[in-house]
Amino acid sequence: MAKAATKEKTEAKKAKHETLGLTAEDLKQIYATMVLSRVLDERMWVLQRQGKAAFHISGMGHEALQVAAARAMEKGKDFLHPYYRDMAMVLFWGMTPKELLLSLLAKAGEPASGAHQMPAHYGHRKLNIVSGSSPVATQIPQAVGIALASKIRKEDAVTLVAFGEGATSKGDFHEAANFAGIHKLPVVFLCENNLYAISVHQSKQMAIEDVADRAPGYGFPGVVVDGNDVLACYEVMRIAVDRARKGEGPTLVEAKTYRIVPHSSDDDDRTYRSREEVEEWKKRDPIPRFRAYLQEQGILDAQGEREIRSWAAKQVDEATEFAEKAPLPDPSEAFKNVYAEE
Amino acid sequence: MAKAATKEKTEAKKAKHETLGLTAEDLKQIYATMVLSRVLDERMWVLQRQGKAAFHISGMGHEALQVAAARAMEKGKDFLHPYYRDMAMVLFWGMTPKELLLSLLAKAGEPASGAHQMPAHYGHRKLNIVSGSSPVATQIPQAVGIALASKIRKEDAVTLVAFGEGATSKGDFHEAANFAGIHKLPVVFLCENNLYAISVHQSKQMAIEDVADRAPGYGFPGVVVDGNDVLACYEVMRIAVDRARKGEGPTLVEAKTYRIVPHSSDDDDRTYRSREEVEEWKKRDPIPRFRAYLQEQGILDAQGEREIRSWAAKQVDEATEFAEKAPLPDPSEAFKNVYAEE
Amino acid sequence: MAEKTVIQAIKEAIAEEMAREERMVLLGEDIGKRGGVFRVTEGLIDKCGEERVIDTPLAELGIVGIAIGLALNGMRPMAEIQFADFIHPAFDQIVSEMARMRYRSNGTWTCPMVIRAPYGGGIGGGLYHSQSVEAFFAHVPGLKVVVPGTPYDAKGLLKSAMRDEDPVMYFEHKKTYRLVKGEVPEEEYTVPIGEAEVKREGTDLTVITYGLMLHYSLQAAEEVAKDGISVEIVDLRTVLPLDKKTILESVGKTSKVLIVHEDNKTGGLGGEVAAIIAEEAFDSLDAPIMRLCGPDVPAVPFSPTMQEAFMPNPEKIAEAIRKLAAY
Amino acid sequence: MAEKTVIQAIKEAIAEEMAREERMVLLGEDIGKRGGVFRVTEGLIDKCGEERVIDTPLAELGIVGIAIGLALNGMRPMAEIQFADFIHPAFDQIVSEMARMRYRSNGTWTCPMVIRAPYGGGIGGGLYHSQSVEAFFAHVPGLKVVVPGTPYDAKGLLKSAMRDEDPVMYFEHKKTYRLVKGEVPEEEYTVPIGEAEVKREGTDLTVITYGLMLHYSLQAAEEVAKDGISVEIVDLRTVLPLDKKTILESVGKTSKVLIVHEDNKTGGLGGEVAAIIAEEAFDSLDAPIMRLCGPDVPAVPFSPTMQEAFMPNPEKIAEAIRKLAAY
Ligand SMILES: Cc1ncc(C[n+]2csc(CCOP(=O)(O)OP(=O)(O)O)c2C)c(N)n1
Ligand SMILES: Cc1ncc(C[n+]2csc(CCOP(=O)(O)OP(=O)(O)O)c2C)c(N)n1
Ligand SMILES: [Mg+2]
Ligand SMILES: [Mg+2]
Repeated sequence: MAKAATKEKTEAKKAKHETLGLTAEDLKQIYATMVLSRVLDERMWVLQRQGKAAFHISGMGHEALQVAAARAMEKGKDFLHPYYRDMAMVLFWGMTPKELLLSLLAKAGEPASGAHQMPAHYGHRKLNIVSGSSPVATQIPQAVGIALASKIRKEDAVTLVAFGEGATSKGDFHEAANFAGIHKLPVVFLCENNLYAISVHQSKQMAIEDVADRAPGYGFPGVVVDGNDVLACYEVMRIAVDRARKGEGPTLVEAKTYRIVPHSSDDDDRTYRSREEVEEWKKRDPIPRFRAYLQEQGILDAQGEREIRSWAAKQVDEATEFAEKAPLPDPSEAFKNVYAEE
Repeated sequence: MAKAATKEKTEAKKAKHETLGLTAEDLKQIYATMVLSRVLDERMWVLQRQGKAAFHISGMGHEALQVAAARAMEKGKDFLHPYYRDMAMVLFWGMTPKELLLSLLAKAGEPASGAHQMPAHYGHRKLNIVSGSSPVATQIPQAVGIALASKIRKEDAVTLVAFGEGATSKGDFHEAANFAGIHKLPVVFLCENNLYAISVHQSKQMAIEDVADRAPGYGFPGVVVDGNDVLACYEVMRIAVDRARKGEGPTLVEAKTYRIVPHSSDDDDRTYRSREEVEEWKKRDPIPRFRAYLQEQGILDAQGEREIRSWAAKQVDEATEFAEKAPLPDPSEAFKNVYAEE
Repeated sequence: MAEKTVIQAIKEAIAEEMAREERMVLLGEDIGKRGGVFRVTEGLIDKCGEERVIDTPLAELGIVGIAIGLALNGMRPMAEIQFADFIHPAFDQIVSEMARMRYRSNGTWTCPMVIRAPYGGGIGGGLYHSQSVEAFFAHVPGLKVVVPGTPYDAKGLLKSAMRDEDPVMYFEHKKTYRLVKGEVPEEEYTVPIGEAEVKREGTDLTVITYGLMLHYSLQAAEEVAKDGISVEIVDLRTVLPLDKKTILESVGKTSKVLIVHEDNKTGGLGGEVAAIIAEEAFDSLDAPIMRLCGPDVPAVPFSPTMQEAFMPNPEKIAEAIRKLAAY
Repeated sequence: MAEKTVIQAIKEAIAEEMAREERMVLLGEDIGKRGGVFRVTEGLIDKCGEERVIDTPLAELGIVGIAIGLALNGMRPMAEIQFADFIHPAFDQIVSEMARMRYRSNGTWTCPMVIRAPYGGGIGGGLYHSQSVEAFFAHVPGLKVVVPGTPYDAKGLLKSAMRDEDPVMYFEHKKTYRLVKGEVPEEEYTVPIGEAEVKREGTDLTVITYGLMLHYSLQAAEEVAKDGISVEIVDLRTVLPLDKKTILESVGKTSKVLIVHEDNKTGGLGGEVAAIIAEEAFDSLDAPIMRLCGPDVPAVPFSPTMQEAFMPNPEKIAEAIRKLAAY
């Protein structure tokens, strides 16, 4: 008893990130990626408004959970099957602003699809980031299959699949989760619950508060986490990834968050949500929130913040210039890669 | 306190069926339908083995829950969207052995489909029994739509949809249950869990013990009941139907049962389940079990049993003769009813 | 008569039918407050209420399955699929269930309902917001499949679809929404399902087409007219059932046929149309039946250079016409 | 060489490939202990283990989606769909995902995998156990679609399918399973995907067909040979991509074509084949291109009288041949 109490006390003195085994350097990298993603995202909106990009779909507001999730995985070994909001996630895994801006501007050399697909349809063979499509939720059974292959070959790779709460209404989610549960597959289901599927509020998508409550029906745990709290997200993701890696099966992680911008550059969110609601959520923006923690912990001072900001700006500026200059794909590319070249 | 105790005592003296508001006559009708279904089912196996019927798929073992469910609904007002095992259910709702044998023998005038479909693809317009198909689980969203129509028109009809536990693996189940939960629709989901989807044991279909555990994920109750106990089934179905009728939303009723015969006349169940297991379940056959209750309650004596048996045999004999003599459909029927006749 | 766009015509048709027929119910993603991502159902939720304009979860199988149930129980549902590309999850409910309900129940249960979906490329939609899907459904007996090209036809056919006793697939080309304008009468009218229309008379050859390609073909016809080539243009409007009579009459008149569609060539509608002509008007033919279609690649690529390479356009059509005329 | 049935040939192909290629994994309903409802995978679970022969839940979308994932992560999955009629829930995963993976990722991610499904009528399967589905998939660039008719082709094509770098749909006609016998070599061989074969030489007219109808057409050809009509029979074997060369050569030789398939006529494969001929061999043609196909009703009815009315058979084919020969 006495011992336990002592231990608790020692732990209590430790900062949250220390109990999670994260160093100050780790935190800075996480923070920098969140900032980079935000700056890049803002640039993309600008390029879209300037008419240089046909379409943009944004991850703004989702950065904390995305970077936390990416950080909890093992790059080079694990698999990511992300969805269109996951820019911060793929950035953390090694996709570059240049690559992402090539994609935004539909330029040749864009690694996900050679500009066949819209931007934000991530994919990167070398980084084990699986090619995504537009039809919502289709990636979920595929991720389960990827995890099954790892299990069959007795490799300890974990697969992370991300999707919005809207995607959980689809049969794809159900059939995938069910199978993963049966075979205790090394997969983590990450639901980025931002309350809306385009304009449809959660209350019209499901009769429950927490998507995580569906997990018991598939025989594995479901966890709810504040998606705007990067360390909380890292903590639950770590546990989920460890479980998966140890062969204990899947976890459904539901990260509650909000997109602080319209669904996409084609959307006008004023038709379906109040400005007050949006403003309320902007106050919970994960980036300032994490910055406050870093400052409090003495990890980031004003100088450090300036450095990160200017590093991000520089990267994005250079990438913009690069991507704007890059050529569009040759029209003949439209006719390739239908089948393996003989 | 004293009062409550007295009331309880009075209740305790009542027989189970009395507490459920069922009379001796009700029970006899229920029992007679179970017997009729069994006798008819046995005849169908014989006709199939004689080469007179191309195919038979049986409800043997499921009779209790089916008749109980049908009894809990209101004929003529409510809707049934059954599946291929539900012979006892549709018999109780008014389909006749003649009709069902016409269907078995693919004869003209078969009311479900005019012999376009295989037998056991129930349907009867006048009885509000909706036309079923072979693709498993497709009826579930349709039943939800039927219930939605009732709700929109402010009618208090309830829709009952039945399916095996295998069907719950499909997206159709998920999308339907989710929608029904959101709109609190007057629908009862009846899962006849007989442990197998053809040869696939429940343990390879889901990682959980009870399908009913999925209901909370859709925001409505799930109830497990012994599917071979007709009164227990009636009780939970009654509650579910009342809830639905009062506008309180759906219920998922999971009735645990077993098919004591192969999946269909094309199946050989010896490849995937032990004879011991089958024998074990035959001991729990709902028909002798209910008979024992009726005898215990003095509702059915040997004479009464004989009467019911000979009534059933007579009905089935007459229907067999009738159906055997009936003509096959005219070949030209193959070309009708593709579109409304102009 | 007023000039209206295709999208206005569709909006009017829906609004008028919702007012006329109280059994009508709309279901789809974002069709409520948002008024649909293309604003086709704008304002209807306020006018008709949440019970008749239902914002569904993101679940196309469910949308169609539930709509079938509504139809079985006496309502007249119209389901919107946000983009035709996303209709595939509902394929089973459409093909196995909706299309066969009448047949499988020997006419006792029926599915009078409409599924609407915006389709087609040339709008920067990329692989998954550009697909033409009509050929899949034109192979399904029990369905009717409508692909209007003009505002007049869009309104008249949608009204017919909503009043039909059988299920109708209604595909509207996104690029025509605001691009194509035309006269739409104020007074009530319908356009019958199953009737093609000669949209331009001509004598040298027939172009058979529908949807956006109708307009590109009309432009191409004007272009080649300068070279003295007289093109007749048949707008199919309905692709199931096909209007053989109008097709064969035109072929009888011109003896040469070019079929134009945006959908992938192989297995597309053009095959069926060509087969009908090769079977039933063989003796009238003076030249090979030619097809100008989307190429056999999975879908319209996103990048403008590749999209351009994919899409048939007036220039490509004019070139094909010249080639055929010279045969 | 030994005489084998189609089903034996398929069983052998799978068993041999499972032994040869350890990346191969089978998924499907009842394929484990039950050995599949048609016993195609009988004994394999014992030989290869539960990890490579996976009894799935009843969920076709999931089966295909998971198989795609296996393929993405280096395995060679083969999914069995119990009946082709039940493939529709997986339509989206097949059309939007599997078929496009290579194209959409610019060749970086691929789906080498096979989906097998027994199809076809004439076996008392009724509306939902008789469907021909090949035309839906023959309209999907990125897929290969194989429909073998003989034991030799069944084995050789299945082996090619399993070794292909692209996704292959493999449809086997249930009625041929035990009905059709033929020589199958003991030694290893494959039949290339994309090559049709002239199964009978003739000079008066060409019948183009595949699957069960190949055999009915061969019977019909024997029948009409008695009247001195010499029929050439082209077995397509692969319906996507079509082997234009073999088709056009035969038409060049005989100048008359009858296309026979069991699938519904409208929108079926026959349309595409006719269109190719009408476009590329027009000058060789001496007669209308005729089609004898399943009628345009939703599916094969259950009752034997109506099934008979639906199915093309040797008599109906012989009659069509005589009509064409007399043209
Ligand atoms: C199958 C399918 N149906 C509809 C769409 C159109 N659509 C794109 S995103 C979206 C909403 C997705 O919501 P959610 O899953 O919650 O993700 P979020 O955008 O909120 O992050 C819809 C309806 C689609 N892409 N795919
Ligand atoms: C979509 C679909 N896939 C496969 C089948 C073949 N099939 C018919 S019944 C069945 C098993 C159904 O199991 P369950 O739902 O548990 O019902 P039960 O037969 O046990 O009553 C299967 C796989 C089918 N009819 N439909
Ligand atoms: Mg969302
Ligand atoms: Mg079962």
